[in-house]
Amino acid sequence: MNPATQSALIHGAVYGTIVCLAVLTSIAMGIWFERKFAGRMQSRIGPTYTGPVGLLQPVADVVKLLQKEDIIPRDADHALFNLAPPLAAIFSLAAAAVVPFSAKVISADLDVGVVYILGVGGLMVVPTFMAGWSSNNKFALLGGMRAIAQSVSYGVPLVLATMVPVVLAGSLSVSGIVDWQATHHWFAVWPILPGLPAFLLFYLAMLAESNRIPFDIPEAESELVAGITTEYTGAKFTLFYMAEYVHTMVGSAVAAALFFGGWDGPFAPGLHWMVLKTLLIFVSVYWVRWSLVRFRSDQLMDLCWKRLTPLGLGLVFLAAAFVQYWPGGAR
Amino acid sequence: MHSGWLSVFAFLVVSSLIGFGLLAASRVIRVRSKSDSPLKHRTYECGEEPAGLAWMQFHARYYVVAIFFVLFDVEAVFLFPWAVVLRELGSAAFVAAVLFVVVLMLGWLYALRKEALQWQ
Amino acid sequence: MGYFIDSLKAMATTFRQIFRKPATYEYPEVIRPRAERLRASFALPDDENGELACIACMACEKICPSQIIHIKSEGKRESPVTGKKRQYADTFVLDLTACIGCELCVQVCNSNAIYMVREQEVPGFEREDLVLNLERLRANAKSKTAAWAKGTVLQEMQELPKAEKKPAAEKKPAPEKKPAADATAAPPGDEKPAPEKKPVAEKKETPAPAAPADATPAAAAPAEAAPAAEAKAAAKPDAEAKPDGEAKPKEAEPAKAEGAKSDAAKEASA
Amino acid sequence: MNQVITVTATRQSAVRGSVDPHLSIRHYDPDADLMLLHFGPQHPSTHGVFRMDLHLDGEIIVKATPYVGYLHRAVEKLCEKLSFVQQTPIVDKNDYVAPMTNEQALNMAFEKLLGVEVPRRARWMRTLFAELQRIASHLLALGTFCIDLGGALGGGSTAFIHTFRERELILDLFEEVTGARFHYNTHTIGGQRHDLPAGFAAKVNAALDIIEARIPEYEAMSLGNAIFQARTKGVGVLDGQLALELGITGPILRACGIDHDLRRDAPYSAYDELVPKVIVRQGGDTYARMRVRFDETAESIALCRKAIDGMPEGPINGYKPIRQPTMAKSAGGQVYVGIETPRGELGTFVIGGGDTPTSPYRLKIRPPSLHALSAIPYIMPGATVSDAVAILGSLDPIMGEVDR
Repeated sequence: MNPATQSALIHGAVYGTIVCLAVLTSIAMGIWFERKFAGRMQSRIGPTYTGPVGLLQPVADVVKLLQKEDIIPRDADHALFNLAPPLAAIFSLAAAAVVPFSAKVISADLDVGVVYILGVGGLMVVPTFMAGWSSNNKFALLGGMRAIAQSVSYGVPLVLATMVPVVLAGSLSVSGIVDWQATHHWFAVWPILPGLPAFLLFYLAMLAESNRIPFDIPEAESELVAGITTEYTGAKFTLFYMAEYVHTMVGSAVAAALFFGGWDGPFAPGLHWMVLKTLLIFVSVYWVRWSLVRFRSDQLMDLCWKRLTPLGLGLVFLAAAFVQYWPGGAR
Repeated sequence: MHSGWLSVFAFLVVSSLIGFGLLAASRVIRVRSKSDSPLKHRTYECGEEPAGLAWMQFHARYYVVAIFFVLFDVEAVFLFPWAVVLRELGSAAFVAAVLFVVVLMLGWLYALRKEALQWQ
Repeated sequence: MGYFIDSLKAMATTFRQIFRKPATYEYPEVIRPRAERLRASFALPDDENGELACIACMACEKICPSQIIHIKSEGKRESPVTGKKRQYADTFVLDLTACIGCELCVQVCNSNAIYMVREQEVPGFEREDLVLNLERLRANAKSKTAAWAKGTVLQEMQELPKAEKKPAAEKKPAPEKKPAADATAAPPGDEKPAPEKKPVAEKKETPAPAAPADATPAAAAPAEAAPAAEAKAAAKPDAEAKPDGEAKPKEAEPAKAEGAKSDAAKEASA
Repeated sequence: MNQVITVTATRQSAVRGSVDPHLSIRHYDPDADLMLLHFGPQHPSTHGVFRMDLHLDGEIIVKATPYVGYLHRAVEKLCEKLSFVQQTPIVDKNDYVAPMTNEQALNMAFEKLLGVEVPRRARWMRTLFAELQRIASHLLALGTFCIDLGGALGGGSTAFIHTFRERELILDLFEEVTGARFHYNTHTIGGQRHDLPAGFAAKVNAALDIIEARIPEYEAMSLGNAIFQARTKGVGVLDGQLALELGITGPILRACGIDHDLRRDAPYSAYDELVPKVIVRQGGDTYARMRVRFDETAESIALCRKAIDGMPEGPINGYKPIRQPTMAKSAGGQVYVGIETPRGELGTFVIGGGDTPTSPYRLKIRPPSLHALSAIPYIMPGATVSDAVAILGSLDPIMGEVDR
């Protein structure tokens, strides 16, 4: 093992630990905030008992869930059933590896970071369907099938939306894109025509990817009881639950990096700006979540294929045209 | 060049530690039932006796869409390298890509007219 | 596009809620104001002599639709306070776990010996914790706020004006009804409880728009009731005279607030 | 309403045109390839303990079979054993979302049987309560419907809690009058047990003002929202003729474009003086049903205002106050009384007499929800599982009164 390999491994492990723990901690706080926020939106108070103003509620949740008995249905495929939850957690965290939290804090500065993010994000459907199929439960099966239906729908708009910053910055590396924005302008701000719609497109696809309302079709608890997690208890359910939040958080971070200039911002260190932007997007996901009803899976398909896909392609070429023909756009 | 991927590998190891670590933690602290009822391990189907297994032929109604998905993802694979080097290649590359996508979108339009993108 | 705009509208609606006061209470710490008539649990009060008011007439046991009241009495015996012979409820068991809160036991109690209280029982860990026996029911009467309804109050409220009544039963409601009526509204300026005037007093409570719509029913209702009452009053003036004198000053106030509801007052004044 | 309805036993569904619900699933699926999914009784959106057996082809429902009876409590039999005056709190629990309507229907039937005249004030109070109850029930229907569409962890639950919050205002009003929030036992044979407290009119008007002001918010959260409309329009279309054959009444029938409302067509209580505007919509789909309920809420608010402002004076009871269980005796005869509850025609059929004159010989309750559920085999096929939830929610069944 040569020193370069060693240092890369250590770098990845150290920053990986930091990033993972930071993501999990901020999710714990995010869950607390979401519950308070949702409570206020619904004229309720939200959690108050656990700790000051209910701050320890997520901790209580996790401890409670971990204590639960582990029940595996008799008819289930035990191997797949047990493997799916940790896989979901790993895949949802994996995308955070290439997200630059500041100019320095990045676990792995891949030069094809965007492709990596898309690939890992697309992998999420594997544990989801694994869980749905292995539970041998009809609701879970329907959920798993819906998950695939959903992933073939939002996939293309997601790819096209991410392509817009790639075209504009001319780089596939996430930190490269952020660098370009830091020296020029944020893509959500300028060029206004492809930039902002591309962000919205990305946002919608991100909602779909992390199974958030209005696209929480695979788990649709009013229709499919709990969807893919119907048969899961205790720690395994916790992992799915966590994966969902991690996915949203990492998705928000990616959106902040790709469209809102990542760590770029005045007056404060880059890390602060990145965290602030990520949290704002994260919160907005919950704002949307507690305001809307969900689509049906065929409607999502319709929406993605008939409206968002052509829109995404159009945006990519608008961006390309901007790069090509706008005076100063190519620099 | 490869160092990034090594870091990703290390990151994945860390994240799987978290994933499996939670499972291990729960093994330690979770409750174990003293009496085991066979009902507990029955598949949930709204409290009724399940009508057969869920492992059955399932009519997934979106395979045409799935094929389209593959098609468009391949298209994206082509477009990503184009997007990175667009600046260097100039208008010719732009026009070529536009033509490529126009042809693709003609197919999309055909599918749309044939209602292949409908949930069947 | 429609999706987008409508979603923003929905989000604006939810956002507006954030600045509103929460509609919920943190229950054990904050208890919302309880309605005056709220019926939550039961109590057996003492009478004016400090004895249990219940005379074990079994009316409540008979009417209870879910048959949760069980009374046992060992017959009549002399009261240690007054020396008169009366009947006592020696055991009184009310199974709150099966109670449907219909208030019929209160409704039928002629001696106002059972009423409902506004505070719930503390939840228990066993079913027996919610079976109220005589001690707990009497303790409730001391520790908990009584609801408004009492047997005679309800009965009198429901009585038709023309139905004949026993003066003895009539005497009681008056003092009990007073705090109830006072608590919600005690408007100044006593009207004489003449039947024609009462609707006018009622109108104060229902604000201005009530006036035109009110006029016809107000005229119609007493028109039906008054002749009968008058005729009766004329027929047996002696029988009516006595309760009349007692009831009049006490009932003047509630009658005003509750309007034609207090038929006794109407009859008395007629 | 003068048209003659011919009931055909096996009527092809006019809507989906494909499935005859009376044929066995074998007819459509001889190889049993379809997935049989038990939907309920323990399911988040079956509105209680209701079960449908769905035969699914992928996600599409081929045949739906409803099963009722999980909440059977033998109310009718119980009523044959209890005396007349004891039954009001028992039937309270039938339609547990609009309990007062049960009391009203039952007591109106008894009054007709015993020949008791209800004083005018009591009739107006009954009308006021019925309309308040209608607002509360429709608000809850809208809220639970949003939960069905949007999930208990999403916008649906927000809409639900908003409507629930305003429903509480109405329950507060009932609490003011009767002392109970839900199972009131305030109607009695001949009128009401509780008179309105002082200052009640102002409280009613204040609560109605709040609800009226929030109606645009519900609109934005639910019916006015494009996603909501996409989920509901054209889903679960019920043909008006079929609805008549199935005996469906109330908002579901009115959503099919059939102008039928007992409040106007066969006035009872004070509806001869307070004539409601009947809301009718075409389409018969899920959206139309919810829209009818939504518009009826606004109409009921107006009606409540009229009722409370014009509340006449007088006695509240035309019969003896309850003093003992055996006070009411019927010599015999049979009566049927139907009233328009938030869910449709709630009928009570009583035969008096028999061995015990103090209780009915037979009592039959005709719940509107049971008839609404009978539409399921006709309107479910062709819909997806997601739609099934929406359709069921739009029928607004209350299992308490279905199973009794």
